[in-house]
Parts: sequence; C-alpha cells; structure tokens
Amino acid sequence: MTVLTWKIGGPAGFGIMSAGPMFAKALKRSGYSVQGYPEYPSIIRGGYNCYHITFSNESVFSVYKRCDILVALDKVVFDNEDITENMTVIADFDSIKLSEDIVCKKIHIPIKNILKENDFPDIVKNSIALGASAKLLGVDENIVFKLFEESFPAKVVNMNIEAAKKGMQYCENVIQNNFKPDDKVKDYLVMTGNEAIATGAIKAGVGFYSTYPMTPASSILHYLAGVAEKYGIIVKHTEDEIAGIIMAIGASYAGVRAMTGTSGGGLSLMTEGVGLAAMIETPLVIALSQRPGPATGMPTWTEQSDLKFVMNISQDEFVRIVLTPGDLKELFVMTFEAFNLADKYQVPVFVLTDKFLSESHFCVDNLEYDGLEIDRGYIFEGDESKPMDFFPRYKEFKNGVAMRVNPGTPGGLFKAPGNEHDDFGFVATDSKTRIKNQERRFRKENYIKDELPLPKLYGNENAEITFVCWGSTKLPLMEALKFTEKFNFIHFSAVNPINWEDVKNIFKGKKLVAIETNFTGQLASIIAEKTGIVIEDKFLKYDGRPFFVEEILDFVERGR
Amino acid sequence: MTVLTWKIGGPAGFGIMSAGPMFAKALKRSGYSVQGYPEYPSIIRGGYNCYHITFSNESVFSVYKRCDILVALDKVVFDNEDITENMTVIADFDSIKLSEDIVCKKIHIPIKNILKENDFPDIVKNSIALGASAKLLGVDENIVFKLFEESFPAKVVNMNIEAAKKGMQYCENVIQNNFKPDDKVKDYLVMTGNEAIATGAIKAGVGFYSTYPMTPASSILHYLAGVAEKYGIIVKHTEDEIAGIIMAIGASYAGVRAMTGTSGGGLSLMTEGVGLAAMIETPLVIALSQRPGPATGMPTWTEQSDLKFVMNISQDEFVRIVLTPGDLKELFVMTFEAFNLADKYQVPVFVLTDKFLSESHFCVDNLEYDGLEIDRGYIFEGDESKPMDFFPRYKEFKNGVAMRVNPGTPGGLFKAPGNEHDDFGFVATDSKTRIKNQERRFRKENYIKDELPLPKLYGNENAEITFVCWGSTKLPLMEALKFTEKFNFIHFSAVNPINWEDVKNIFKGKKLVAIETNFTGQLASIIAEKTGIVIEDKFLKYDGRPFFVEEILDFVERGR
Amino acid sequence: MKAMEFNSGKIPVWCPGCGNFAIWNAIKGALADLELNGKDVVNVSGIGCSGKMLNHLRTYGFHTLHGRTLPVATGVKLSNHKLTVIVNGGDGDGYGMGAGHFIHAIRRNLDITYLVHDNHIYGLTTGQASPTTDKGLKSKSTPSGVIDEPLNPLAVALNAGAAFVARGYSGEVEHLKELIKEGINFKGFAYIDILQPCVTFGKKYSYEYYDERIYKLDESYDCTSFENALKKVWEKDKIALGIIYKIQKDEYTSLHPQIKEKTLLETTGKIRDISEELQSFK
Amino acid sequence: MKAMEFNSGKIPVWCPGCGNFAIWNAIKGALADLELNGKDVVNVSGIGCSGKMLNHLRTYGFHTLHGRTLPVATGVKLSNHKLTVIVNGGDGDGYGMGAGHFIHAIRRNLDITYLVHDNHIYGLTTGQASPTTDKGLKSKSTPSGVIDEPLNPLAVALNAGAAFVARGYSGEVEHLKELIKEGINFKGFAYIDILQPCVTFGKKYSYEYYDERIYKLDESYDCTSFENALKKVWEKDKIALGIIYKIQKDEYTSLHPQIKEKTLLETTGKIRDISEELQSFK
Ligand SMILES: Cc1ncc(C[n+]2csc(CCOP(=O)(O)OP(=O)(O)O)c2C)c(N)n1
Ligand SMILES: Cc1ncc(C[n+]2csc(CCOP(=O)(O)OP(=O)(O)O)c2C)c(N)n1
Ligand code: SF4
Ligand code: SF4
Ligand SMILES: [Mg+2]
Ligand SMILES: [Mg+2]
Repeated sequence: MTVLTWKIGGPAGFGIMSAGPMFAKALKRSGYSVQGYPEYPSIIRGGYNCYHITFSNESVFSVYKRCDILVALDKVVFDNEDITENMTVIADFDSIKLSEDIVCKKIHIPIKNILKENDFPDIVKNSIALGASAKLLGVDENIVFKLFEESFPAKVVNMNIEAAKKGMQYCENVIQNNFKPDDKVKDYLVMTGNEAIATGAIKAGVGFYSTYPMTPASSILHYLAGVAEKYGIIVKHTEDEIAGIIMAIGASYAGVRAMTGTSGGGLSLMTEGVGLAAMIETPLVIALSQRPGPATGMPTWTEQSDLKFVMNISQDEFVRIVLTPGDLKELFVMTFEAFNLADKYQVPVFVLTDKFLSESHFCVDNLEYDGLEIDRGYIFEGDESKPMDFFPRYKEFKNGVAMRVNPGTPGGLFKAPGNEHDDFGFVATDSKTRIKNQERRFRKENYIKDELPLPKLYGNENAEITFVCWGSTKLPLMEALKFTEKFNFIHFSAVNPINWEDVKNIFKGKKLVAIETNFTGQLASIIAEKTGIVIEDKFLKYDGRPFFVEEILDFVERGR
Repeated sequence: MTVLTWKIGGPAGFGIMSAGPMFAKALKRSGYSVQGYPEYPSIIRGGYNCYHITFSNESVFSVYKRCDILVALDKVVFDNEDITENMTVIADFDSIKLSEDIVCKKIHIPIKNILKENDFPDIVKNSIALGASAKLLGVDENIVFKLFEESFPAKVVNMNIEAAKKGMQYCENVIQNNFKPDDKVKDYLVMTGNEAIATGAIKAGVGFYSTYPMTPASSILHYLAGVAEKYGIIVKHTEDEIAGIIMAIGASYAGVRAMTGTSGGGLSLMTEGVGLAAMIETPLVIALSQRPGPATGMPTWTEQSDLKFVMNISQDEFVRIVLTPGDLKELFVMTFEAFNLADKYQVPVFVLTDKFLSESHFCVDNLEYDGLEIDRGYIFEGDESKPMDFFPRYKEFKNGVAMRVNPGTPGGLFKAPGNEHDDFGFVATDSKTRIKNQERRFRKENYIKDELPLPKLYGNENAEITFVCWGSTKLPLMEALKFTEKFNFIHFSAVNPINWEDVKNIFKGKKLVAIETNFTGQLASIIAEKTGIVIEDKFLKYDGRPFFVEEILDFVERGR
Repeated sequence: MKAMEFNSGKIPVWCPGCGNFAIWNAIKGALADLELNGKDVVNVSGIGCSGKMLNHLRTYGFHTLHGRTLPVATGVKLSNHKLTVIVNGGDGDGYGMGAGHFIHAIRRNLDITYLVHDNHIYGLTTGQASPTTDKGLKSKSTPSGVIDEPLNPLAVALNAGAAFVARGYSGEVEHLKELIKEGINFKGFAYIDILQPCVTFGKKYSYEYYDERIYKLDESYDCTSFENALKKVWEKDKIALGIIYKIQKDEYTSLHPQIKEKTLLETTGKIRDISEELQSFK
Repeated sequence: MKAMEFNSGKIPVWCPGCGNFAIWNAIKGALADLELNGKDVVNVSGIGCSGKMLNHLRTYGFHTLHGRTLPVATGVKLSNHKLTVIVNGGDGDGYGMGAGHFIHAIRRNLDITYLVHDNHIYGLTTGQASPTTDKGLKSKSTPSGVIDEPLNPLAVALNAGAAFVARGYSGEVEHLKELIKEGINFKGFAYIDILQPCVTFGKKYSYEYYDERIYKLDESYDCTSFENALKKVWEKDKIALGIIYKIQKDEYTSLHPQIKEKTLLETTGKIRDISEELQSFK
C-alpha cells in the first residue's frame, strides 16, 4: 500500500473541523506527506461532518473514496459511511445499537465511560480519538501534545492531553505499513488553498481587501482580517458584495493594491463592478472560490462551474485575465502575479479556486521563492510645474496600456468614468473615440498572452488517454498518475488570454478527454470556441464532490 | 431612386424626438413604408439630437448613412452632419454664419422671423419644419394637421397648424420621386421594437412587470405603466434592478405571468436573480435591450454585445432560452411565445434587443395573428382531500419538467428553494439527488430545441457570401439585399438551445462571414463553441451605431 | 389547525437552546390561533440560521437569496393578496444586504409581516459581525473589534415611515406569538424585530442579558404616538417589548385598482385583445 | 486657487435654470475658500444629471456606477486619507439604488462630504419618480400617480446615526457654499441634502415653492441636540436650511491603526517578508 487514508466523522458542532486538520499536521510533523479533505453541510449543529486524510511517505495530492481507518465519534457516522470489512473503525461500540452487525476491524474505545470516569466534557471526545489514532499509526505522542498546546487555551491543554492518553491506552496495535517517514517533510507547510491565496496576496503587498463573507471564500477574509493590523492592510467586511467590489475599486483607483474575493453568488452581485473596473482600467484582483449552484445551491460543496460565467461576466466585452491554479504553489504564485498583471495591464484578474482547493489541506515544501518581484506598471510621477493640469490618463502609452495616476499627483488630474470617454476621461461617444478605445483596450491581450502559462502536460507523453483539466482537478489526476501509465493530462493553470495556436500544438495527436467537475464541460466549451477543436469525450462529475482517485482509475481502466 | 431619406436635427430639448416619429407616421399615412432612427446623447439639454427616416413605396427595413433631405433646426446641425452637394437642406440660413460656404440644395425658411412675427414660442420650430417637409415631399397637409391633433394638447394645436402652414409657404417644389404610394400601407403600424415587446407581453396576458428604468429598455416600462390599469397589469418601478427581478420572480412563484426588462447594467445587477429563477424553476421573461458598455458605456447608442453574457450569466449552469428576434414581428411573436416557453419549461427566457431595434420606428402590416395561443404548462390543480399535504413540486412529470403549483392550492405545499433540494423543495445535498436534479433540469433542453426556430436563410441560395447574423442586424441586411445578389444571409432569431446539428447543415457549402455590432463576434464564438465551425471572416462594428446599408454594400463590393 | 399541525416534519437543525426554536413555536401558535390554513400562508425566508425556519413550517415556502426576502414577498402578495405572507430573515440578511429593500418596503406599506431574527451576529456563516453587532466585538471578520456604529433598525424603520413597529423576544414566546398575530392582522407592513439569542456565537446577547433588561409595554403606553415610539426605540439600558408604534395608513394593495376585486392571479395570464392598442400605432 | 480656476473648461449641459449650476458654483467657491488644491480633491459622482458635476470640476474625479458613489468614496478615502473626498449624487442614485450604502456609510462616519442633489425626480432618464417624489405625482413610470410614501432621507440619516446632517438649497448659493465648507471641515461623514429644482421635470419643487418655505437656522438653534434635529427634519410647511445636526464622533480613519501615520498608499504595495507567517503552517 502506498497511501493510507484516515477519516474522522461526527455531527456538526463536535469539533471535527479542528481535530481533522490537527491530525493532518501531526502526520506531517511525523514525516508524512498529507492531504486533508473536509465535508460538512451548511448547518451549525446537527448535520454530518467528516474530515478525510490521505497520507504517505511519498507526496500525496488528493482524496480517495477509500477509507482505511475510520474514527466514528458518534453513531451518525454509521448512517453516513459505507463500512467495509477491511476498514479499521475506532468507535465506542458499546453505545452503538446493533454494533454486532457491523463487519470491520473494530477498535473499541469506551469513550462514554472515559468521559464519565474522568469528568471530561463532551468536547474532548476528539482528543481521545486523536490519541487512539496516533497510537494506531505510530505517531509520537509528543507531537500530538505539542499541537494541543499550540491550539487550545492553556487551561484545557492538560485535560486534552489526559484524554488523548486514555485513547492511546485502548489502541496498542500499530497499523502495518512500510512507510519510512521523511525528515524533510517534517519542515513542510500544511495549508489550505485559501491560505495560499491570502499569503500570496500579503507577499504581493496587498493594501485593501473588501468583501462580504461567503463560503467557501470566507476564510480568505478571515485570514487577512486576522493579520490586517500586523501587515498594515485594511480589510473590510462590507454591507454586501456590491460594496465589497466597489470599495476595492475605489482603493485601487487611489493607488493601493486591492482585492476582493467571493463565491459565485457574491460574484453575481459584483457583476456590474467588474465592468466598471475594466472601463476605468483600474487594477483589480478577484479571488473566486466556486461552489455548486445555481443560486444558493450547495454552499459547502465543490464544483468547477463558474469558468464560463467569469469569461463572459458583465455587459459588453473587455479583457479579463482568468487564472486557474491547481495546487498550493500555483495558488500562491499566481495570486502574487495576479497583482502584477492587474497593475501592468489595468484589467480585472480572476484567481479561480473551488471549495475542494480552498478548504482542503495540502502539503507543500515551501512558498518563499527568489524571483518574486513587484511590478506596478506605468505610473505617472507628476509634474509640479503645472499641478492643476489634466493628464491624458487614457492615452496609449505602450502595448495598449496607458499610464495610471494616483489622485494627489500634481498635473495628473483626470476623470475615471464608467462611461466611454476621451483621453482625459471626459464622456465621449463619437464613433472614432469609441473605436480607438475598444481597439486599444483589447490590444493588451496580445501582450498578456505572452506572460500567461500555457497548459502543461503531466505524465508519460505517449499515454493512451490525455485528460484535459483546469484548476483543482490537477490534484486527483496527479494522485492517479501514480498508479497507471495509461493516461497523461494537460492542465490549464490559466485560461484567458492565452495563445490558442500553441494550445493546438500541445493537443496534436492526443486522444483528448475533458475532465471537469461541472455538468457541461466548460473548459471543453472554451477550447471549442477558441480553437474549433471539439472534445467529444468528457468525464464530468457534478455532485458537489471532487473526483476521487479511484473514479479516475476506474475510468481509465474501462478505457473511457 | 428606390428609397429617400429625410433627417431632422437640433439640440436636445428642441423636440426632435417627437417631430421625427410624427413625420414618419405622416409618411406612412401617405402610403410609404418608413423606418425611423434616432440618435441622441445621454443629456437632457444641449447635445445633438437627430432622427433619420428612410421611406419608399416598397418595404424599407433600415437606416442609411445617406441623407437626402436634411432639416436643420439649429446651427449645431452643421457641426454634426456632413453636408453634401446633392443634399436638400431646409434651414433658416439667415441665422447661420458663413452659410454661403455651405454647398447644397438650400431651402431657406426664415424660422426666426416667423416666430417673431407670429409671436410663436421656440418649440413650434418643429412644426414649421414639418410643414415645409410635408410640402416638399407631397404629403397631404391634412395628414400633418391630424397628427398634431392627436399628439398635442388641444390648446396648442391651432398654433402648430398655423406654424406648419408658414413652413409650407416657403417650400413649393416637390422632390422628384417616382414613388406610387401604396394604399395598403396607410393601414400599417409604425412602432418601435420596445412597443412590439410591450404589446406582445400584453397579448400574452402578462400580469406583473417590475424593473428599474434604464435606457434603452425604459420605454417598455413606460408603455406598460401607461396601460397598466386598463389591462389590469401591475407595473413597478422598484428601488433597483435587484428588486426588479426578484419581485417578478415572487409574482411568478405566485402564479402570475411575470416579466422584467433592462439593459446590460441592470442585467448585471439581476445576475443572481436569474440563477434563482432557474433553481426554483419559476417561469420568467427578461427583455434585454443592449447598449455599448462596459459599465455605463454609451447609454443611448447601440451594440449587440451581451449575447455571451446572457448565455453564461450567473453562477453554475442551467438551461436558459435566448431569443434574438430581428424585427417587429419577431419581437412581438417571440415575446408572446417567451411566456409560453417560460411556463412550459420553467426556465428564464431572454428576449434580446438593442437600442437600434428598441427605439427606432419600423413599419409592419399587422401584429394580430390567428394561432397565438396561451400554454401555461403543467399546473397542479390541487387536492381538497388532503389540503395540508406536501407536493413533489420538483419531481419530473414529463420531459424534465415538473408540475408547478400556485400557492393557495390545497395539497400543493412545497418549498421553493435557492438551495439544491429534494422533490418537495427541502434542502438536500446528497450526491444522488444532486445528480438527478441537474440531469432532469438539463433534460428540458432536448425538448425546447424542437420548439425554437432554426436560423433562416434570406436571399439567393447561391450567393457568393453568406452573412451570419442575429437580432437587429437582420434589418440592414434585408435592406442591402435589395441592391445586390452577391450575398445572402442566415439570421438566428434564437440562439439557445437550438439544434446545432441542423445548423451545421444550413451552413454547409457556404462562405460564411459573421456580421455583428460588437468587438469579438459573439455569435461566431458561440457557433465555434457549439459546432467547432470557426468563422474566420468577420465584419464587425463597435462604435455604437448600427450597420448602415451603404457599409454592407461596400463590404460586399470589396469582396470581403 | 393546531399549532403542532404546522410542523413540517423536518427536525430543526438549530443549536440546542437557539432562540429560533421559540420563534418557530410562536409562529405556529399564531397561525393556529388565527385559524389560518397552511395552504394559504406563504413563508418567505432569507439565508441564514433564521432562514431555515422555512423548512419547519407546514406552509408554502420560498427560500430566497441572501438579503432578498422583501422583494419576493412583495411580488407574491401583489400577485395573490389573499395569501398571508410571513417573512423571516436575519439581521445580516435584512439590515446588511437587504437594507435598501427594507427602507423601500416600508414606504410601500404592503400587508406582509416581517420577522427579523435579530441575534446581532451572522449565525450560519460562523459568527461574523452584523449591522447590529456592538462596537468592539471581536469576530472572524473583525478580529480587532467592530468599529462601525451598530444600527438601530427600529429607529430607522420608524423614520422611514413604518406604520407598525414592534419588538419581540425569544425568551417570551407567548408574548411573541401575540405580537405575530397582531402583525398578521395589521393591514400593512408589520415589522417585528425579535431579540433572538444565538447561543453559539452571540456572546453578549444571551437570555440572561435580555431577561435583566426587558419589560413589556402595557395598556398605559400609547403606541400611536410617534414621539413615544421614538423615545422607546432610543431607550438605553431597558428594552421595551411589544408594539412600539402602530398607526393606520393606506395599505399598498388597496392602492391598486387592478386588484380591487379579484387577485392578479385570477385576472391575468389569459390572452388579451389588443386591437385597440394596435390601432394607436396606425 | 480662485473659484473660477476650479472650472474644468467643459461647458455644462444642464438645462438653463437647473439647480445644478448653483451647486457647481457653491462647490467651487467652497474649495477656493478652503484654499484647497484641485489635485488633492477627489470628486466622486453618481449617474444622473447630478453626476455630471464631475465633468465640470478641475479636480480628480470618479464617475461611478449608478448608486455606487459611497463605496467608491470609502475605498478612496481609506487608501489615501490625505485627499479631500467630495461625493455628488442624485436622489434616485443615493436614496433608491444606493439606500443600503447610505445607511452603512453613515455607520462608518468616514471623513467625506456627501452632497445629494435632491430634485425629487429622476432627471437624466426623463422624469421618473424618485424615492423623494410625492405621492400622487404622475411620471412616466407612475402614470396614475406615485403610491409609495416619499422618503424623509434626513430623518433616516439621523436615526441611522449620522453625525452631520444639513440641508442646503440651490437658490441660496452663498449659504450652500458655507455648508459645504462646514461639511468638508467636519471630521466625519458630512451629509448635505440639497434642494435642487429640476426646471424640466420637477413640477412642484420649483424655486418659487422653496422660496416661500425656506428659512435659515441661526445661532439660536442648537444643532447638537438630537431632539431639535428630529423636530427640524419632520417639520411640515416650513423648510429649515443649515446644519440640522452636528456632533463629534469617532472618525473612521482614526480607528485604523494601519493608517495612523502614513497613508495606505504609502505603506503598502511593496513586497513583504512572510516567513513568520509561513512558519505557522509547519
Ligand atoms: C450573496 C451571498 N453572500 C453571502 C452569502 C453567505 N451567507 C449566508 S447566510 C449569511 C449571514 C447570515 O447572517 P444573518 O442574516 O444574521 O442570519 P443568522 O444566521 O444570524 O440567522 C451569509 C453571509 C450568501 N448566501 N449569499
Ligand atoms: C444599473 C443602472 N440602472 C439604471 C441606470 C439608468 N439611470 C441613470 S441615471 C438614473 C436616474 C437618475 O436619477 P437621480 O439619481 O435622481 O439623478 P438626477 O438625474 O435627478 O440628478 C437612471 C435610472 C443606470 N445608469 N444604471
Ligand atoms: S449558530 Fe446561533 S443562530 Fe444559528 S442555530 Fe446556532 S444558536 Fe441559533
Ligand atoms: S433635467 Fe432637471 S436636473 Fe437634469 S439638467 Fe435639466 S433641470 Fe437639471
Ligand atoms: Mg443574525
Ligand atoms: Mg434626481
């Protein structure tokens, strides 16, 4: 076995969402590569929550359907999980009705009794389970205790340590695996996609972040709010998403690196604002974390179904950059570069993610690279000799791009107008001006194209099947690639604007299969639109879950 | 000469926008087919307004660049119009500086003096000009006087008649044309595209129309508001477009035929609402009158640049019907049918128009057809025996469609949820339900396809060039078709969902040229997306003006 | 129908002790007391813990978008004014995202009942500050403490022209039930702000907090006086429960001759003769 | 700079006699009197006749979307609080579409000046009813007369917690200029509703109408009293001009330690060392 999977489940409110990630970190600190995937409903109490960890001594990328070790904190787990013979299940089997009928490798921990005997509150159930899991998997208990110290209020640390120790008592036999922990990995980072976006933005010097909370984008807001004072960022939870994007545009107009982030419903409300940013050519970075819709849809689940929405959002036509990173590194670097692109080309830049990528935990060696540099584009420095002069803010300076001016600059006066306008920003509707502007604004595409990454081939060049994917679907494919040579895949980490002639070359001679978590195959649509290449074979999933590794392998085995 | 063109111009506030249409009607009542096209800026006073009429004894469809007779109510006209030698210009040349330098056929009318001598207010300038124009073109003066009676408050009718008579005095020579007025035409209708939409909606039994005013869609609101009490319609100007669409959805949910209408900016604000209508499967008709953007753009000009926005609006994916009528008849009938489609398939139905089609005047023989019938789709009639029972409102009844229920129906209780849901409308996020719903909702497309019109070929089957167009671009092509056999054209009066395999057949063997008033060629993009057929030749215009007939003929002459 | 019969059969997923349970019971009780039939009631709910009310009532229901309850309710009521329309939403939903609709719904005075579950916090999205959150509160989106002044929604409503302004409390179910009945019976826009403890995220605004401060308005209070009402809504320390302001104003449906007799649902949706209309274009 | 020097050079396209001319002059005069330099002023304008102000001022300018002036102004001011930010918008723009932003901007009390050109009508889109249009008015969108109650925006503002509420009038340019100066000097959100006759579509609200009813608040009026202010804004028949309410409250930028010294513009936009941040993920 090259990977193991562990899962903890229980009702909402049981602390699954803190226990899971903590155990992922414990495994990482033990020298294993980890990937953690949460599932939960949009309810504060009562629904079923679970957290699935994949780990190995080799790199792991994504989540399996399979669960090797299941921690069942409550009987609801048995209603929600398929228990199989080979599964190791940690539970208080005494408190489960008809537990005799459950066929699996049982590890019984009398949680109820432990709580009662030690006068522990319910909430330490997790710690008992983590203790047991640690023991079972050979995780050093001090790693667990250290994590408790880092995570819990001082006064409850000891109680949790005690609880974990009790759990350990009931669990002697270490699961057999031939993993050799890797010392390098101990120093890796474990973080969510949203954390990679937030840290990328911080690195890039973001000054202003404004939005309205919306799952699964909210944790970007929370993260940035948490460090706002430390880094001197202004972070605003506004009255609605309209104000969220418009405030960010105001900030950007004033010269500050500004960003907003939301999910599809919020982006719907931001629609008009996106066009405003485009028309006044004010840089703007928009993180979009997708979830299934339409409308409120399935708030806590995942899908890649807003790509075409983003490609065509807002009335009329304008250049927008659409980045579709597929892992932590890409998220971090592309968020960083998104600010440069926005500043250099003065267009809205979307960084797309989805609930799976945004809220799951992944392992990465490091995110500090040399070579990350800030480029603010062309900015007019001012002319003290004629401070009150108007400046041709919308006159082409280079490559379709005009010079920005920060208000306050002497001699840089201009109007930033949602209306069509002359070089100075005054309303103009004559035919010539309109044509000049549209052509200039679109000319930028020619230059942006050269800066964006082309889709990249992963795996054996000559495999039978070539999956075509974007965004987070890279991850299950990377994981599946470990097990077969039958497929390779092409991953788009940017969709617009890119050089489609080059894409055609990359596609040449390959048996293409579109793989996306949406109903229609949106990237496939865009490929047809841009190249005329119609990908007939599609492997689509639209149930709110990411592709599980087994599903990909099955598909490949079936030969389609 | 087969058509003549007449134009009146002056500053905003001079009444150009009432004089122009009035004269169009006068010509129609004289037995000529007419087409009237207004241009004006988004300013109440001071900008340049003009109204261009094309007329003939044969059907006319669209506007020419050429102007044969120009009525210049003010000197600004000379700054805005290219005066040519062959033009007949009606103006008060005395009050124009350097009028000697203007080379054209001058008809001098001392408007200023007439006003002074008769103690007329400025506003009757128009009537003087109309009198002169009528004389010049051989329009019976009684037709003009009758129109005054119909249009002006009783107390000023006589004054305007007197003014018109003065104008006539200065204009004896009738322009030479060999038009034979057609008596049938006298009974035709002259109306704008928005009026065709409004009357189509009235015919269809619309009960609720709510929106926020936005040029060029506002006149639908104004028209419906004007007849609301007469026909028992509720028409609401809401606090914003968000409320506009959401109220309409509420009305539709309650069982009433509901509609909203706006332009691109307003639609941006309605984005989230469109997805809501789709998710709760509540019928909704949305009229979209396009104007150039992005953002506020050029509010009073025309473009066809929201097609892809509409095709992809709102998060995630859902079936939407996109109708793109090209003339009054299509607007009327398709608006009527839009309500049937919405009711039968419980999806949002867009009726696209643009400023050119919405606000220009066109001639049509009649709009009352036999065969227009109302189909409200499947509605649960209730079950008195168990009034408080929940009803499976979202369970497939036929063709992907479930039965609607109007609240108040016994035994029809259900929840209309923006969330993903079970058959009764209660929140559900399990994999199976989600898949079932997405598949059911999309299944409707298969049936809608068979109901929507396929693109239609106009002109000689074997012409050298085949233009591909949608919406209002049909009109200049129809007009240009009178002069050459070199091209024919394929007009899409519906874009989604249609049977694309059939479209491929229609395209077969043709040298296609996309012709659209937008920058990127949006229909061409959609064609590539849906069929893989990439139309390389594009004739695009994106300056806020419709295609003028001469431009099309030039293009055809140039051979591309 | 009895109150219990208004249960939908779905088990509520609110946290144990949540103030929403009481509101649920009050609504069911009010519907029962008024002898309404669930089929004639439309419950329009926002998005939030508050909005989940929808799932638990045996009535027609509409789960709107976040912040959009009132426009939906307006469309429904104008289309079929025989229906009883009850709106549930949160403080984030109604006073944040929906603040504009709130003001404009008040201006219309349409006969609907608007219940705001005011827990001074965003419940469902795990505890961010809402427009009624106090200054200084530390939340996920305001870890250094809220710096925006909290909104007094009742004061705003009064001054936007509301004809019925009341305050209820989850800790006083019977009283709340009576308020909701008054709201439903009121011919116009009946707005009830409900103090609803959120036991999971609402730190300060607990049952204890309220129990120490609330008092009920009684006969001696003249709720037709705007001055009285203003004083009540700006009262510090103590919190008045009951109908704070109630006057008679033109109800909105009554201003539509279109629906004087029959509902819009009954009169429209049929093919119309438009020959007269077309004549005017000749 | 002199008032005249604040002309942009573009010729205004308002109707002759439009109240916007006076507002234009008052703004220019105020900027001149305060010895502000146009380069340090950002004028944020809405969409409407009112919004066209932007084109006529020799300052930085931002022509927003309809209804979205205040969020733009907030972003600008927080990013560079050394700028003077003046917002112009219409009654449709600000009280209709923008009502939610209005309420929430008030809660923040950010140091900007908000001028609402209140002509009780939609000017630019040819005369539809606005939220401040009287009941009964017949307009293109309400041909049988408005049936919504008109909004009293000053009363709403006061009760939403506004710290500076004033009323000006196009017929009193000097007085208006002084108000705008006070507004700019006020450290917080200065809201001035300006009675602006629309000579083309504004039927009732003419100069004559106002001239008969207005009076100016003088020394004897205590504008720090909330009760006084409430009385003033609800006054019938007569219309008070001047500062109706003014109190000192925490100004919003001052609550941000991030911009205590330098502006956000100066301190951000540079690459940051995040090694400490990353450490926490290990
Ligand atoms: C457009 C949009 N933005 C954000 C959200 C996410 N969201 C759902 S409920 C909610 C806040 C709920 O707070 P409140 O209205 O006070 O309700 P409570 O849960 O406290 O009852 C948010 C931010 C959403 N559903 N839609
Ligand atoms: C989203 C959107 N909806 C509608 C419009 C059209 N529109 C522009 S200005 C305006 C009304 C202006 O009224 P007001 O704010 O009172 O300004 P005034 O012209 O009276 O100064 C409208 C409806 C728009 N530009 N954007
Ligand atoms: S989070 Fe608060 S409001 Fe939501 S259910 Fe729990 S206690 Fe109630
Ligand atoms: S329409 Fe009214 S507000 Fe607009 S410019 Fe004319 S007078 Fe002024
Ligand atoms: Mg709340
Ligand atoms: Mg106005």
